[in-house]
Amino acid sequence: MSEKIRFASVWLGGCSGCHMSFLDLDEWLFDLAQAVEVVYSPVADIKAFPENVDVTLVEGAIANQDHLELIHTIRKNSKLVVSFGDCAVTGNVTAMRNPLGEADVVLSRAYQDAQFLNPQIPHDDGIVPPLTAQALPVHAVVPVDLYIPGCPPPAKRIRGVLQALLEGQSPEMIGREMLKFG
Amino acid sequence: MVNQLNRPPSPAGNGQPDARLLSDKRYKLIDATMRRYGYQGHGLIEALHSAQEAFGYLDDFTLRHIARTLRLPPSKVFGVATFYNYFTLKPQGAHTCVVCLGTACYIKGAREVLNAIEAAHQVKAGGTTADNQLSLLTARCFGSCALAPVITFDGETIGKVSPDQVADLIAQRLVGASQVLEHAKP
Amino acid sequence: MARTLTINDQEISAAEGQTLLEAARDAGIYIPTLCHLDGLTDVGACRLCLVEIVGSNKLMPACTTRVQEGMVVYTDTPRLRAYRRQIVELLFAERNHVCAVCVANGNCELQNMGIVVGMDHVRYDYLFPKLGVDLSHERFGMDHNRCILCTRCVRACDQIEGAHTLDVLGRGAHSMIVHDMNVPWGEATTCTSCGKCVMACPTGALFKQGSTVAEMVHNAEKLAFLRAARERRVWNV
Amino acid sequence: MNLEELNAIAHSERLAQAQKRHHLHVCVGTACQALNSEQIAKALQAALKQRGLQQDAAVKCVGCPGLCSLGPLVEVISKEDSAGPRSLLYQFVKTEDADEIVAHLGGEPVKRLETPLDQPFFTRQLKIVLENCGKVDPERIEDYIAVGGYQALMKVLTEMTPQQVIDEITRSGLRGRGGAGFPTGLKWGTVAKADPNRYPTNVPEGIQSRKFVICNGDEGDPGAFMDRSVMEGDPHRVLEGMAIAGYAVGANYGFIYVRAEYPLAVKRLRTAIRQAQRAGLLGSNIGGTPFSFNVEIRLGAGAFVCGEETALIASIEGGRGLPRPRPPFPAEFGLWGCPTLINNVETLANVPPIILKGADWFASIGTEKSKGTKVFALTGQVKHTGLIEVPMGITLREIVFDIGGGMPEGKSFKAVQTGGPSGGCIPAEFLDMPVDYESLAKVGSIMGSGGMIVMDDSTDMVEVARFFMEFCMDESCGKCIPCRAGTVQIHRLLTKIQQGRATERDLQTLEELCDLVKHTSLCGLGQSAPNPVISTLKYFREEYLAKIKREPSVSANGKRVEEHG
Repeated sequence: MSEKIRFASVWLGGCSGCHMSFLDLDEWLFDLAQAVEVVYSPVADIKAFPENVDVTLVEGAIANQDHLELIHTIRKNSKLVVSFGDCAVTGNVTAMRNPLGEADVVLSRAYQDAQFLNPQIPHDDGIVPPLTAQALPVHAVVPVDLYIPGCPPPAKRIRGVLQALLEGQSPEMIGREMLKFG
Repeated sequence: MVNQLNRPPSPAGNGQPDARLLSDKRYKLIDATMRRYGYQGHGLIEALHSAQEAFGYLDDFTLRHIARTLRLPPSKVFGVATFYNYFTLKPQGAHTCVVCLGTACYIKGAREVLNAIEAAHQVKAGGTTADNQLSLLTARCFGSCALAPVITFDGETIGKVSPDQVADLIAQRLVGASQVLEHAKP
Repeated sequence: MARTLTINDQEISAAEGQTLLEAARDAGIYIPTLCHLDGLTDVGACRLCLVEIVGSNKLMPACTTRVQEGMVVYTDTPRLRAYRRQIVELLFAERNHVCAVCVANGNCELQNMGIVVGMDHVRYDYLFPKLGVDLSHERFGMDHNRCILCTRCVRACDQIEGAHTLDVLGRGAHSMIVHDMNVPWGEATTCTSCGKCVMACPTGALFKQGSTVAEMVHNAEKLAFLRAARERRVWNV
Repeated sequence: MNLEELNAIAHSERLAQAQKRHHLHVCVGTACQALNSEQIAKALQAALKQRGLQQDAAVKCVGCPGLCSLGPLVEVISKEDSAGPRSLLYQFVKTEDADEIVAHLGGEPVKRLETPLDQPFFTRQLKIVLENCGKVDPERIEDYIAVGGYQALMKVLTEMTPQQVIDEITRSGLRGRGGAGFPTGLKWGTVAKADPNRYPTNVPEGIQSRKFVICNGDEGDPGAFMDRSVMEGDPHRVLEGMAIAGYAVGANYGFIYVRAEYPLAVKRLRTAIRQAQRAGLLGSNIGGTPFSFNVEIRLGAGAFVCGEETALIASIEGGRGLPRPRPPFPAEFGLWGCPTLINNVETLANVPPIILKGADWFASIGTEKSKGTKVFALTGQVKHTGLIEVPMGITLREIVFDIGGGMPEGKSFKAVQTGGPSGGCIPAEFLDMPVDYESLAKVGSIMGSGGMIVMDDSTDMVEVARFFMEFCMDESCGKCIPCRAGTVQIHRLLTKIQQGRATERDLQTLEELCDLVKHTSLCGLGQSAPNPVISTLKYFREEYLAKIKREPSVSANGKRVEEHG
């Protein structure tokens, strides 16, 4: 059991589409499960991000204080941090708020200006984490070891990366199959 | 062919020149400049210089007039007018203060001088005060580096200014200028 | 008169007056470009087609450099590859390019260039400028967020349509494509609505209204066809 | 006007001047004028009148004698007085001092105003380009003619073939003073040989020439005012140089492209052109020969990039100042598609003396590869700031410490910046290096147009780099991507470093970007924009490192994460 690769995936500022695409790996997920131990993931019910993780796939941009705290823990506890999908790699749709201005402008645009009924900005200390000034790609906050672009990355691309990692090699990120954004 | 080129094109639309062109004598100055270049496109920048000198800034109407007279596409005229720093499309205040941010001035504290003016007169570089009295601009170098840091107020060069006294210096000149105006009134 | 030169250690022959880009393409050698478009004059602005010429200490743009007898050219050295990737990254960081929601997704020269240069992420800070979208024209739209300032639209409008509706406003990082005197496109009186600018655009900055994500196809080759038809009476159909 | 007529004017002007025993030269360059020097000239005039000395002495408004930091300056040149022929220089003169100065003419100097003329600031200089600045009245052509003006033009028109002129310039070893140092004779030869029909041309109606001479007076470097002083102080010499160049390359039309920020230079050049035309020294059949040459002024409008040849041409043509790839070079395909010679103001001002005194004389000054003199605008943290002209090969130490008088009290030398936003910062270890094109390039700077800014130990070098990068970013035309977007990112990284938010990774990104912008930008602006960063990184790296955040990231197995991204 201790031979297995300790594998994590996290869902930050994104739509979970990358995780959906991950699930599109279908029966290969069984092969993966043979090789790795899932120590943290939105598809597993684990509360705290564990220590000594080998590989962490990070979906989504860094968009709020929770993400910010978690990403530093992830970096500290993971040997390999992988930016998983366009939001993690570029900020993508999550970062489309950035040109508008900082958090307060964005919130009032979304919850007041664009609402007809009962406009109000949701807030609940300790429950709704405050937004960061800008939504940022992961590598703008902590060093990242590998990037998997795509919105979402096709299952084939995810498999290409993971398979190489399982074999102890660094995946070749070249060509349309592996690199196309969007 | 040559003759035709050296004549300004006839006015657009109903064939009547715009009333503003006839009533405002300053257009005569701009037209004289354009005539000097045979109403050809290479006179564009000189024409813009004339227009800015005459009006203090370049408005849409004037740019269109220049474009038509020099037979240039409007977008090209607009592109040229916005490429060069010297031209402005916004009306300026009654008085203009320019702070030199050239290297010699910069290392002798021009940034602090600018900050002091911005703070004291409530205006950002490139802008005009709310009462339209003072436009604050920056320049890349007047070539008066020996007097660094240098500002100009309505064309008058003032050298070796300090952040402490510069705001007062300008305030005095603003007051002085308005008193002269008061005086001139009948 | 033919010229003989070597590109990437391959001996090729080219016609006098041909550019390195033309000669290379005739010989089946790919050189990346963004601001070049067949049918328009070259401006040498995007710097992606820079090549190394033995004996010259400067990198030269293939699109504006003419072939010379005995020239020894390298188009794909590690140094050039590194520079090209940096340039493409600079473009992605400069404005708000979101492939996932773009009409040109899958048909975009910038997106493709990302793949060509092997860009898996952008090392520079994204600038996230606040830029507008002009939907005032009844058939077309312009999204400045996706513009890379290649000026292909400006040249197509001037050189092929002859309307010169488009030009560039301001300078440096503040440059923007403008219609007439910076009016909304729909109010630009010089515009003939011919759509050549849309054909010329390498990205999703200029698009046909009503097209949604990944639906946009540009037909840029139509411009070279038009030019050949008009100037040489040749119909390449 | 022919040679005899020219000589007659020179003779009668000299005669008239010789009748005065005292000449009072008042500097009316931009810096002194800003300190009311024109009023001082009027006050001196009034004082002479009051004392009935108009026959004896004359007041002359002259260009900049150089020592701007002591302005307003008045020089009193006396043919004979109690002490024999002598010159006196008065500093910080005020209008109130006029009467006292006049009262002391021929007698004891006004001690409280006197500054020695034998101080190193003057004695270590060698004036060729500036020889008339501070001596002739820039608004009177006769004054220029009296000191030998337009003799060189007459000489080439009557005694030399165009090829002989080019050969003379080539042999002199003169190189372009605008920055890059391209051999001037070679450039002239290329334009002379260029076929004006090789490329399609598009010359506007009314301009009768198929080749052009452009004088580049778009002195855009902040901290540089050499060309301004020459245009203000000795405008006819610029015109004469242009006409000689026109004759040599076969051009009949010239443009002077001047910054709109230099109104005084524009005014004096306009006056000079009018005078030269009236005197028949510009226009048709100059000196009774078949050669015709006209000059027109074009105003810049605030774009640093227009100092670049092809951008300057685009601007004269009435367009946005965008550079284009070279080749073809302007020498073959320039203004309106015609072969065009572009020389900087200082380069052209060197031409008349080379013609008159010969290539050998010029080539005897300077170093093996850099001949003649160079004008510098010495500014920053030195005692004497102003305009200086020194022989090539002089050391930086001599310039800063002898001519400049060293640092102000209590400060110590840190670096000298040459070449403006395109140049680099040179540290103390190279103070004994000779100033010439090759040596400056070797230490990562450039000669540039001649700005020289001295920095003391309190100067923050990262901030200096950031200042120049902000300049280049604002001045980038936006045409090519590396310069347009690269300068923005470099500036951003430098700001990040200044704010203590940068990591070592950022420093690496910065260095890669500088390399990119330097080697892939379209024109000289972009290609040289990273120089201030590269040179400060090279010589003052510890200042960068001191501001860098140590990366805190530690991987799970306890090893520091070194390589990421």
